[in-house]
Amino acid sequence: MLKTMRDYIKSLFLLELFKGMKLTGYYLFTKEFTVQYPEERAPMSPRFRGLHAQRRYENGEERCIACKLCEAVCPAQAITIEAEPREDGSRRTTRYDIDLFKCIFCGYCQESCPVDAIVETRVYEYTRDPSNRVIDKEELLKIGDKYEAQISADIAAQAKHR
Amino acid sequence: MGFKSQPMTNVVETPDKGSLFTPEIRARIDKWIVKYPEGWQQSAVMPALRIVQEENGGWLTTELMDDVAAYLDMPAIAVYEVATFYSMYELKPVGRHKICVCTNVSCMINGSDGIRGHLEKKLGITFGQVTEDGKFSMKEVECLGACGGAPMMQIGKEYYENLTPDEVDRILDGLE
Amino acid sequence: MANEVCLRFLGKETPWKLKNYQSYGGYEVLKKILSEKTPPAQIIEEMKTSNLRGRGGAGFPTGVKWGFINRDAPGKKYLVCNSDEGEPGTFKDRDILRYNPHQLVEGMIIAAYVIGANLGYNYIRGEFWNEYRRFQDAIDEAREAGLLGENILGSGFDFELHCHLGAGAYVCGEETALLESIEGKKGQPRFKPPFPAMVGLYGEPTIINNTESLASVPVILEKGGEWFKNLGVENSGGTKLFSISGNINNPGVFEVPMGIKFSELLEMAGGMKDGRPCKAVIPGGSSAPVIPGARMLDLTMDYDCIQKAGSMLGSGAVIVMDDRQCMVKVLERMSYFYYEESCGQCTPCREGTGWLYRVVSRIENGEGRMEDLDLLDDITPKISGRTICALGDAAAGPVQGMLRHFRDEFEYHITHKKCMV
Amino acid sequence: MSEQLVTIEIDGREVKAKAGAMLIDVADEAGIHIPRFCYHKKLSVSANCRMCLVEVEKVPRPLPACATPVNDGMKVKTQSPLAVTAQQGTMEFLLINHPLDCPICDQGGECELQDVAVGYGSDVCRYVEGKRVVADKNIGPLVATDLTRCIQCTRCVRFGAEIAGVRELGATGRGEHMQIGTYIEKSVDSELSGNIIDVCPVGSLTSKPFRFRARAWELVQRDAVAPHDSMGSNVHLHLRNGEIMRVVPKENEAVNECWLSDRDRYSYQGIYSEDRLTKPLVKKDGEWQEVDWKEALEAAANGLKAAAGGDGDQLAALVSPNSTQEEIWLAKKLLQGMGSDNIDYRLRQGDFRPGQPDRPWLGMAIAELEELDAVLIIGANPRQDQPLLGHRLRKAAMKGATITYINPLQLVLNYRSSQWVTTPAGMLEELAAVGKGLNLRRGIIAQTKAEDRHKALAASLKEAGKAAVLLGPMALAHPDASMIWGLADAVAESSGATLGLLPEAANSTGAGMICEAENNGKVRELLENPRKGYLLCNLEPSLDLHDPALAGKAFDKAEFVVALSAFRGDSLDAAADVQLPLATFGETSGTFVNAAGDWQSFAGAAKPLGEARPGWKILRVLGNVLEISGFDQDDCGQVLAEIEESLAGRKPENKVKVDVNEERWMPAEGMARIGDVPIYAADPLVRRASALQETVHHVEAAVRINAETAKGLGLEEGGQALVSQGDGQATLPVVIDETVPANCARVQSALAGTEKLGAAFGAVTLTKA
Repeated sequence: MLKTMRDYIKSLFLLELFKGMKLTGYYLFTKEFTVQYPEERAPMSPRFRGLHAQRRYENGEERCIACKLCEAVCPAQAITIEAEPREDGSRRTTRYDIDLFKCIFCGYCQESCPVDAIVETRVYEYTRDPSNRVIDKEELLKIGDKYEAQISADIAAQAKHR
Repeated sequence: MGFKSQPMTNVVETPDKGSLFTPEIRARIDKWIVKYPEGWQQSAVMPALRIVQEENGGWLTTELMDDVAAYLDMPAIAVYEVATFYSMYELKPVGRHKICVCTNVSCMINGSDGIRGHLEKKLGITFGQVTEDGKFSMKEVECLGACGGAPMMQIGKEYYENLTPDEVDRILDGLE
Repeated sequence: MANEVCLRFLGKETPWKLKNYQSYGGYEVLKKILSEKTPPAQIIEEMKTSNLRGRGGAGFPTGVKWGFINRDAPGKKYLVCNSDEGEPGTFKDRDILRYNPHQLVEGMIIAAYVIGANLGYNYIRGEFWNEYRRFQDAIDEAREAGLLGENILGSGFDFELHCHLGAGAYVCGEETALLESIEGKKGQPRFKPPFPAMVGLYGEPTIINNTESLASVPVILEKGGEWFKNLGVENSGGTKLFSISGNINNPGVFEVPMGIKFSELLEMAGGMKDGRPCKAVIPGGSSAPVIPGARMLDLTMDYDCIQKAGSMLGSGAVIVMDDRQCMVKVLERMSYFYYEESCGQCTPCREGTGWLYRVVSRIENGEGRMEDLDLLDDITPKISGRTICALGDAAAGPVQGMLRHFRDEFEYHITHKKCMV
Repeated sequence: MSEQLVTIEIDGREVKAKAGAMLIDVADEAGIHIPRFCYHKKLSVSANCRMCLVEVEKVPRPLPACATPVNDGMKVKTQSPLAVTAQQGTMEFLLINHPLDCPICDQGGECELQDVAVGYGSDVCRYVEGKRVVADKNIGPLVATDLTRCIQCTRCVRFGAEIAGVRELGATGRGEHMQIGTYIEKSVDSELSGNIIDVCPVGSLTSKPFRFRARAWELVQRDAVAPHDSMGSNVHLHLRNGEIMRVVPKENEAVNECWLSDRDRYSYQGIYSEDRLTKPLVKKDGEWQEVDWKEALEAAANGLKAAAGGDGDQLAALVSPNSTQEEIWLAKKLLQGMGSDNIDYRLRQGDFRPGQPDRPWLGMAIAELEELDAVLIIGANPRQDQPLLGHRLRKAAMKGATITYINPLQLVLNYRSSQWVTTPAGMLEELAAVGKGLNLRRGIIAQTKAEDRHKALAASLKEAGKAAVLLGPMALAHPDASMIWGLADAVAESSGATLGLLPEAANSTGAGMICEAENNGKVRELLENPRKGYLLCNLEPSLDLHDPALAGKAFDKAEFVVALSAFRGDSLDAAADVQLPLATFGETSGTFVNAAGDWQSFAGAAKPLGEARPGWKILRVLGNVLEISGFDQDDCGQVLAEIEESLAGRKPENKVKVDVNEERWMPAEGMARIGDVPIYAADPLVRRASALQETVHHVEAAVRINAETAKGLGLEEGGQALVSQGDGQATLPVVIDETVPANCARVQSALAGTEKLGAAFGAVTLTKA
């Protein structure tokens, strides 16, 4: 009986509506959340795991030493590596392919890499079609060269957590 | 590493031992070989290396070590092992007078550092080096068993004990 | 009571000449043994009675050692004398080789007779060239006189003795490394068992004794084991050659009875240089842990007493240091020695000696950290007792001793980055 | 050591062991693991790594299990605090100077140090000083070195001294500066050198051809039997994506123990050589054309049928003794189906006079070789021909056996032996003189004079507990092979020694059992009277036959030649009309019968390259195309079952029925050719193994003569000589070689440049070119 009365009064004075309007009013005057992508970008964590890249040392020497740990750890078996001694006798890959259709972007490859060669960058704007699903060593290095500043900053930022 | 107390003799004996070294050196080595049991001529590797080293101005070349190996019918590597193990074999040229300065405890607490410094200043070389005229070389050695006469040094085969800088000068000046 | 055994002819004219040595009564014991055909077992008994303990450092009773060899077993046997005196602080065997070589020859012939060896070697360190020459001359003289070679003095006993010269390796003072060295190999110790008395030089039974032990034999047999034993104290029979060096007025070799007070010995050596206080003493060669000077002055020089004080008598090499000596620097030098002289065979010694040296060196150079002292405490027991030969123990001992007694000095070095003295 | 059993306690478990056995062996047997680096069961104990320290009750310090003999009542604790701290301590010391380069180390993932470090290592390194670095030396094309990783266990040094019998590696320097190596820049040349890779517990010594090509965890392991010598070494193939990446030994105490010869280890490289035949080829109008299998098989079948023209005897098959039992069996069956018995495998034999054993073999188990007390070896170089059999003989020699060689060459051996070096013709005299020493009077024995050495050898063969007379490949290739058999048999019989053969190829013994030499064709006859059609299996005519000149002519005359081959080569291109791509070792399944008569089957592991197919399948389908019955096996096993049924338990045997008074074909006068086969030229596969061809054992064709002979002929080192043999000629460089007896020219077979020459052993003339 009492409940019926209360409900009656609530609906009579449009209390629920005002409650809702209050929230609307609040957001009407607070700062907007919506990001106007692509003109605007949401902030990203340095741990963001986007497109892969291979890095070089400052002297231009590629970092990857063909240890194949990333290949072994990859849960999606997306990485294929072939290696042999380079002319100077050092251990280098002759092939380093990542099948981006297989990749699940778990970041294990980056975790396992003893020389910080394979990394996942902040790049997420790319498309591949099924005929071009594999990203090879050359391309990976190019991405690495392009974003090196960002990559090294990200790695430095996380260094103490690793 | 015991190879079961067996000599490491080569299967094929060196055919022409007469062409190795001079007859005098061979005679000196042979005098040592006979001191050891039959088949154990490799025991003479240490005296042989010493004799060959003496005759070659105080150091051993790889070729000389090979010759010693051939003369004693040993694998060359076995001779290299011995030559690199013992500190008295020199594998780089040394001066005509090899000055071995003991820097071990007894000598050190009696001032071997001073002797070393004096020698370095006087000769312009330090341990492991040879003077330009090839007369002297310096070497740091471990205890030479003459701690009663500390500080001391050995030049060639002679011991010089109770050294002072003046004494060192006198000794060096007396050498050819 | 001094100079009664190995250096008994000290002061007499050229005792290294056979003629003189014989005129002082040398080779009489040998002649008696060979002519009477004294049963070897009887000689071994006499040696056991004398309580002569190996003078090389380990202190194993010589008589017992000789008893390990079955004289009548077929096959060759060898006798080897260890004159590869390399322990820093030790220079006693050099005096025997220089001043009393014939007594060593005589002792070796007797020992060879006891164990039935017909071939013996004296391994002399390569640097002792003049000592080697003198000993070689003694051998040649003895051979000439029919004391060596075939059918010695008509007794039917053959014994040939040769020198083998080392070439600079401390580790060859270890008996099995010494055997390897005679066999023409690197001087890397063999693991035991089998002991040299079973499989020794050239794979045959071999007895290895220190120069001083063998040189004592003729006197012991001349005057009796009981006499020798009574010279010393309980468990440490006879006299001993002590090589004293360091900051003292009159360093040298002194043959004194075992059990002599250190203070007496120090007095014989002329006391401390410049009257400085005695800060530390290494009582038995560099591998013996150090003992603070004040403590040392109360000790007597015998195996048991020194052992109780946490060190060892070793080869009887006493290094005395006064208060001007920095213990860190001393330890650095000693660690360097073991690092240089490790044969490289066993992992703990090969890697550990280098590690010890580098850590101590860092402290000496003012780059040490407090944790380094704990590190040293932790790694030394992992070296000692874990290697084939005793070099591992020898390398660890000084570090442990120094840290036990002079830790404050190390701490000072670390905190102040400079020396306390 | 007595055989007495003692009871000890390890970790609370009671274990029975032989008194005096080493603790580590006893623990291993009981399945209790004790970590170790320097200990290796086949090498002497050195006790230097200090990893196997364990606690023994009543002993204050930990003892190394590898050098502690067990005593009755001993109580051992491998996991007590004392033992574990000791082991952890050693581990820390080992790691302070070991580089942290596991990611680029080929041993990573299969490294003993890594494994033990997981169990005993600490997670923090307390050593902050610089690590030791060692400069590498190039020790040859087979073994790569990274000596900075070395933990000085000295296994490789001991392997060289004790197993390989050549001290090439040593530990120079002392203390921390002790380095394993050759000291000077020098290659390690032992024929067993690859085993140092296996004994090395870390990545200091790794396989050079395999370098950086795969990681241990990527590899799939399959078993196989090595395809070269008659040892039948058991191997593991390590495959990645169906490709053989490396070959390592599989332990088999009765055969290869835990070792492998370099030839067996590295020959896999040949599989992927550039001249591999990957598609069927048919010669059309003198041009080779790639065709599909159907066309090729039809061409082969039609060609053979046409060549036979109804007369089966016009067909002949030559099969390599490196072929599997199944291949040889089906080839034989195929020929029989076409009415021919002309099949033979004795490609490097020249003398086929009757009385030689039908099914020759070693005459004993392989392990028995090392128990021999006296051995007479005729015409063999086991170190080159069967390296691991050579190792067994070395073991016998080290135990005190007297080994005597009668050879036309002075061998470089790694044990003491007597070598009687003489001309090929003189070998018979030497052997006969031994017979004379045994008081034999038959045939040519009567004409010889036994000198003291012959008498002494005769006596030692007679008195030895176990003695053997062994013939080798050079004896079989000898123009008087049957006489050698006869004489050797006479010597063996009257001295009570075992007569045996050191067969050259992986399946020589098995091939003998199938081909039954006496009933079937004889290579020489089949080539001297050319047939119209030939089937060649797994061979190159100019390199794998006793008389390449003769073979060349025969194949030229033939109407049709079908070759099953894994590789293309000039001589095959010239001889054949159809080439069918054959799967190689590792790619095919089959069975080899080794020298000791052990049947060892293996399955195909690697993917056959291109369209290559296993030989048994090719022959089986060829049989179908030819419509011969009995070619409907579905797998290799069925073929094997058929062979076994047909042989009905027949065993190899060395039954000789030769009259030792036959005519001698090798002239006693004049220049004689010695045409032994170089170690890395023995078969088509090994000839293409690139790393092996870079070793010092690789040889180019040359005339090797001693200085005196050279002087007599006016030849000198580096000059050229014209070698004439029959109507074949070759111009080859002259090498002065004092291991060759006077009046002999060592012109090795199986080398490019010798194709035009005749028999491997026989009369030649040399002139200055």
